[in-house]
Amino acid sequence: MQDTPKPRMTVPEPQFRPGDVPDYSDVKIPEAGAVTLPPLDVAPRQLRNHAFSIIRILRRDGEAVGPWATMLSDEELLSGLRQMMILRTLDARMIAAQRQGKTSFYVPQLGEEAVAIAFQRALGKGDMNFPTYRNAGLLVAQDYPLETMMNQIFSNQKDPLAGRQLPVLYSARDYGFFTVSGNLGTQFVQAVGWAMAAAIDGSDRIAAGWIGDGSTAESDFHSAMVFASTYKPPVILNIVNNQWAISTFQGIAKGESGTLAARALGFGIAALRVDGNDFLAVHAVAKWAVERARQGLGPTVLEHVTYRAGGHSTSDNPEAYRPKKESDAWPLGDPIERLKLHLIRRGLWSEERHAQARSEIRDLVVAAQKAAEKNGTLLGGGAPRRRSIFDGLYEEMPLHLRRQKEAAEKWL
Amino acid sequence: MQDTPKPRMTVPEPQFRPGDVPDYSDVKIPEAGAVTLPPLDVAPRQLRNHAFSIIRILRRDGEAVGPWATMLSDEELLSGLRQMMILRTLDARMIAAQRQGKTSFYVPQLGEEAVAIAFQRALGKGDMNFPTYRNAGLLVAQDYPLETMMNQIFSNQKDPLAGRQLPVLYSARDYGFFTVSGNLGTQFVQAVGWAMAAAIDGSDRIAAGWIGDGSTAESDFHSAMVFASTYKPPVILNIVNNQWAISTFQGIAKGESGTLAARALGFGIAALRVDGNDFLAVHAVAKWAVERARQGLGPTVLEHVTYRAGGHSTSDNPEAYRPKKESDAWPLGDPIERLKLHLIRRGLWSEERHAQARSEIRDLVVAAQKAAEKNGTLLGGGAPRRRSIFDGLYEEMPLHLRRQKEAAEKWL
Amino acid sequence: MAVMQMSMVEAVRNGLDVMMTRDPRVIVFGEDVGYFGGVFRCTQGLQQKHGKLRCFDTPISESGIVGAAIGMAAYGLRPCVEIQFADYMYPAYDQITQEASRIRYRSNGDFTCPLVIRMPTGGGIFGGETHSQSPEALFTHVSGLKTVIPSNPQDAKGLLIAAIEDPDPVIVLEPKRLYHGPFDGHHEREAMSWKGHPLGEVPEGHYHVPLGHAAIRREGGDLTILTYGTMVHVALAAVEEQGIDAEVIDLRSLIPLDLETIEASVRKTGRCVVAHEATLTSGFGAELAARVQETCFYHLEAPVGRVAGWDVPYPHAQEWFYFPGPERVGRALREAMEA
Amino acid sequence: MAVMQMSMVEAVRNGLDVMMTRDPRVIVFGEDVGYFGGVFRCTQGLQQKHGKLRCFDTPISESGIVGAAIGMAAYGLRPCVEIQFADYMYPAYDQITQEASRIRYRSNGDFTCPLVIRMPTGGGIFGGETHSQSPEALFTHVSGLKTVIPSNPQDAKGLLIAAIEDPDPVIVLEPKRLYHGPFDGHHEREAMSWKGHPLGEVPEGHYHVPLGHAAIRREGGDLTILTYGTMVHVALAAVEEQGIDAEVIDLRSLIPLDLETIEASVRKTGRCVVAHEATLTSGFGAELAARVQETCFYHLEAPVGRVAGWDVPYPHAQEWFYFPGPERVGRALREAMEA
Ligand SMILES: Cc1ncc(C[n+]2csc(CCOP(=O)(O)OP(=O)(O)O)c2C)c(N)n1
Ligand SMILES: Cc1ncc(C[n+]2csc(CCOP(=O)(O)OP(=O)(O)O)c2C)c(N)n1
Ligand SMILES: [Mg+2]
Ligand SMILES: [Mg+2]
Repeated sequence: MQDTPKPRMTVPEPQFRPGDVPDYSDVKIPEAGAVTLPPLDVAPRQLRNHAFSIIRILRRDGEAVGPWATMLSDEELLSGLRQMMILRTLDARMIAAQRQGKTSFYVPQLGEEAVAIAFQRALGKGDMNFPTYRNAGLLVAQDYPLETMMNQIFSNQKDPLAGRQLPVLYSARDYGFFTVSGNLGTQFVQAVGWAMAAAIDGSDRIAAGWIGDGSTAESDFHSAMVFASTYKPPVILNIVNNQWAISTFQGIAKGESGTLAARALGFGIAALRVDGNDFLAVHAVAKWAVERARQGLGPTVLEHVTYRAGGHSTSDNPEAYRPKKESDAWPLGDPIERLKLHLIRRGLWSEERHAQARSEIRDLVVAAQKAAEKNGTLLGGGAPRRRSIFDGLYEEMPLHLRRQKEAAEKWL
Repeated sequence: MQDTPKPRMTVPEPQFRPGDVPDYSDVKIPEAGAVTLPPLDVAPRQLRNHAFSIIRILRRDGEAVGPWATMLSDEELLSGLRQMMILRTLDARMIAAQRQGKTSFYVPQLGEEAVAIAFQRALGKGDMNFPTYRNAGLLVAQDYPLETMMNQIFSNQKDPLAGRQLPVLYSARDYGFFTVSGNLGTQFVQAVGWAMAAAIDGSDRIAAGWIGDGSTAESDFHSAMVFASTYKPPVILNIVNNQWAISTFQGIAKGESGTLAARALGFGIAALRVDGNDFLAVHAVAKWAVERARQGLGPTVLEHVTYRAGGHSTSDNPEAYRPKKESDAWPLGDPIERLKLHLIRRGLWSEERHAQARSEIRDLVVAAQKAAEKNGTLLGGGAPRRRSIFDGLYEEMPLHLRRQKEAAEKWL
Repeated sequence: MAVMQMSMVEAVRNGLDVMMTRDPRVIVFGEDVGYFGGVFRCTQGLQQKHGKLRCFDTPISESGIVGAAIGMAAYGLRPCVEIQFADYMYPAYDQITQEASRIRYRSNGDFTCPLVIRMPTGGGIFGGETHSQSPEALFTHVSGLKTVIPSNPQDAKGLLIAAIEDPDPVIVLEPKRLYHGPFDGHHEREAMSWKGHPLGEVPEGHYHVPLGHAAIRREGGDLTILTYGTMVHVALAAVEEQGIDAEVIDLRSLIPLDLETIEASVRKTGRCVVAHEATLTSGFGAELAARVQETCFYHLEAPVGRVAGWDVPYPHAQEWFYFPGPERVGRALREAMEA
Repeated sequence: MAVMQMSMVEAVRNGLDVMMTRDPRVIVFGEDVGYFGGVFRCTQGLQQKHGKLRCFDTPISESGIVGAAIGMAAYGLRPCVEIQFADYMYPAYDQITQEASRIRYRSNGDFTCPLVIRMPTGGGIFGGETHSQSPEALFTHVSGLKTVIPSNPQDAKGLLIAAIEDPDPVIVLEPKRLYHGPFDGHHEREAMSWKGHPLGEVPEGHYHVPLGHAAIRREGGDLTILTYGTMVHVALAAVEEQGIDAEVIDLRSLIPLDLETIEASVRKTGRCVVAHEATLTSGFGAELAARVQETCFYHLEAPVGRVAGWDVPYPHAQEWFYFPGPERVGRALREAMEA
């Protein structure tokens, strides 16, 4: 076995492994402003360039350039920056809280903050996201109460999900945030179904699906593409390509040629790639896609090119499979730093105000955490009522479950 | 509900329904000879034209033209014609046999004979097909005994599958024909796995997967694309686009833009479309793809554009959902007629020889059927031993099954 | 309410029509269900009557069908989808069992999933291993699902309407061998039609057969038969043939299960046989037998017997050897009586 | 054969290594199993030692993993794949149950499918509803599959090797809560390690624990406990705490099932309790209870009791209320004794 000179299959490998010095200087990143802005009713097949390039607005010097550079007001940009900072702070605190045994698990979005926060600004009231576990930015972008998020993370007695769900698998209908599944990919086609329902209902609402690069390999990615391609409902399908699944780089998910966006293009679906660390660019393409969907011009797939700078979750140690400094070497930079630079350049922000905002935000998050901890933590007492595990599985409890609940009460 | 002027989703409809006069004169079929022959090590992304066009060799007048026109010897062409005629005759007889109650079910390949028969000629001993129920041509192309096929169809005592399987779900390892599944799509990724195994084993064998246009919507189509894209094993993935699933036209599977081959191209996999009713063209692209796989140059997706001229199966009545004469209007013609014309033009064949061959073949098939019927038919007696249903589920029968077998024997 | 003679296909179709007419949120889709009206014709005419956005064809993607339906249910519609054969539900099993069943629970009621999945089930039509399966136990093990299975047109419509109006996901298994007539397992006899059968009389309008209520098809004092779907008719035939005064309970709804009716009957008769077409091991009959012996142990004069499909794939040619017909049920009844 | 102290993770890894070394046909793949060595580290070092074509990472596609493995098995290799958590096997359920299980049967032996699918199972690690499931009953209902579940390092390796050498597809469920030590359900106590546990002594080379043979973990005369996986340790603890002279049977293999050992024990003790972590309804315990009452009815002095997970998704925060710990098992034992 294995005695042929060159095996007729390949197992893709990332360029760098622990111990290597990562160097992405050979990676060609398109210049900011270089990709055209197509008309809303563009024929998907004409987006070939958009599915292979990267739409970018923010130049290295912080200037916003090109045809996509428009749209957000100063207030929105400032609030976006602030929300990204809040999310980053929340992440850091919750990772610490997990280490302290206050919860079992946490998933950070370090380095990817712009994606969900900029995207959400393009949606309207009544629209619905079908998020993954790494899309908390969709809530933070709407100033969802941090304390409530933490109540869920701590599985305490004020946890809106009654302790049932793994931390970060939030649900917030009023915020257009569908209950997050622990199973990868499933929600992608559900988003398509929700959008079909909006169309059937004659409303002008739209749905947004979310999936990770690694999870595009799952079957439901395909169902979503097939249904979106056939019925063309008002849905935006977001692929967050943060380069890594858990320990596997995107070459394992994608093969070593093409792009994930190109897969959608193969289905005749409009597909664009965007610099996911460029707040302005994410928002611009989101707005474009939202407008298409709103007007009934069909689905859009957005591939957000970003980098997962943290561990996959608190259960993960990325240094076991990639160079420690890889995230610094990553050519698209830090989304917070980039927006900050842009705002400073425009005279809307300064290093001082940034430092001040950072400490304010720290206080805000700490205060929320204190409040949440008063309601209890996973192992620190104050958990939701145990017998409640029988409630709300069905609207009406069937007899066999009523009997189990009675039996269980012997242990309370 | 539904009170908006224009709904934001669409449900694709075929151009013609029962009662309409089908007219495909507006469909643009590329001219024979028009598509280039790329080098074996072509980069998949350069096949854009090949994934959207149709490779054709046989001109309307029977002339073989263009860069793909080569390769098959006169004997092979004659034997291919003969095998297509055998398959068509077999189909007709078996449909009749089903009507006579000799079996429960049959699936014809009317109009698609060229696809499997021309393809199989490009494979070698030791290669493996993962066929669907509509690929009997792979067996006929190897002169697999017709009587054995019929024994399976009749579920009689010489049925190699012991009566267990639905008719036409053959299995023939020695003929490189994997056991056919009644569940759509599943075998497509199995073919990729088999090819990976060949590569791991260091052999030079290759695998060929088969799927229908409708079934490309199934999840396993995606798994096959993903695994083929990542590992690039020696596999050929055949999509037989015969325009119809059961009652749904290909727009329901595919949406109304692009091609099925383009889906593979989105995965960075080499993809070509071929005129599935052009025996020479199917063989030429098959040979090209086989050679790539053999040499370790990666997987190829072939979309065979053809038309299902018969019913989906003996359980189907296509007149309920498409015009009766649609198959006549179909622009790619009849594969047998086209090869016949080519052979006549080349002086290798004549109308007289054709008529004679037809009657010889009829006799051959009738003789095989007589022999098979001697072994029994589904309802006519001679079924396989009933108690054998317990055998061969596991190599060794577990105790719980042994007990069931004993209990069952009370009914024998 | 006016009553009409209907086959089970007609009853299903009529139930869908009644609900689509009453409630604009009810949407019907699946493979071949739109223009053509379904391979078993259960949706015939619905697209023509209710429009292409209310009844339509889908790509051949069972996971897509159920996944999309979950999204629609979350939106507020009431999707009622068809899986062409129960044997083809497996690609959708993830969406059914890990998603639909848990949307309400995991979101603590923030979202719900009122969704119906219809699928033809069971054998008896020479369908071989991929057109004959009875996968009910694969649903009953999953918390959060409801599973029903009618044995006649009246129940088929009434259960379907109850399922569509249910706030939670419901699997409706339709025994395909009963679509056109009752079937007692005597395959050698001429096929029967629903015409003239009292349960083929179907009220025309809107009515429910509430989920979780079994029907006693025959009262009896000597033995209780727990069964459902096609096997109800087989059991009734076996009882007559054996001349045993058995009580035949048609469960109709597996989850929720009518424990009270079951227990009352077994406590009365002291003997119990469970019958289904699905393979024996880990079939729903195991759950029934386990429960009955748990709650009625001191009333039992014999072990709870099980008669079921053998533990092999449904064979094509030996279908009638596989099917637990009236002889096999009869033998189980005699064994239970003689024990 | 030399013996080493191993955790269950080490035993699994060692079993894979032994087989990859002996048999070039053995191939290991799955999500994160290659370079990184698996999220539970069961495949650590195998890629380095056996090369990238023998142990590699896959895309996140469980159906692809199993589908490709079926093709490889048909080719003649012996794929042994990992599904990262049993909760994630659902996308592969179609390939497992409709394909792998039936390749031999439907082709009448023309093709076979010697394939092993390993998956961490069960709760106890605060994994919530999607990292805690015990889906064994969803496999035992499927004809053509074998399903095993070790309760200790020695069996983990021995069963794994037997599974890899088996000519048919085998599901190996590895109780993740036992990976690093035995666990008797007393979560409030300090976690134990396999060090010092007699079943943590693992022969270094090649050996089998044959499929279909239960192990009696404790002999006893008063009652039989049928259990497997993590619950074996819970049952042993409960027995000690209750001071009942119970016989504790670790089934190890669910299909094939060691009916003879089960029946001999129940006939001896006259009482039986079945314990598993999976939800109660239609769990494998139903099959056990149904069989025991069928074959041992006249020896039973009390109904066969079942103690199992409640019929709800595995809740995150209330995990220990959900888990059938020694108290709940103890109560079931007392009830069975007092009945
Ligand atoms: C069906 C399923 N398979 C496997 C897993 C385990 N798992 C959780 S996250 C993850 C990696 C996902 O990577 P990606 O989609 O890139 O998302 P990211 O974490 O990078 O945001 C894996 C394999 C799962 N949750 N569900
Ligand atoms: C998983 C699954 N879903 C549905 C079916 C029912 N079915 C059998 S054939 C068929 C149509 C397939 O169409 P296509 O793939 O185009 O193949 P063709 O029959 O045209 O060759 C359908 C829906 C099935 N066999 N398996
Ligand atoms: Mg990722
Ligand atoms: Mg087709």
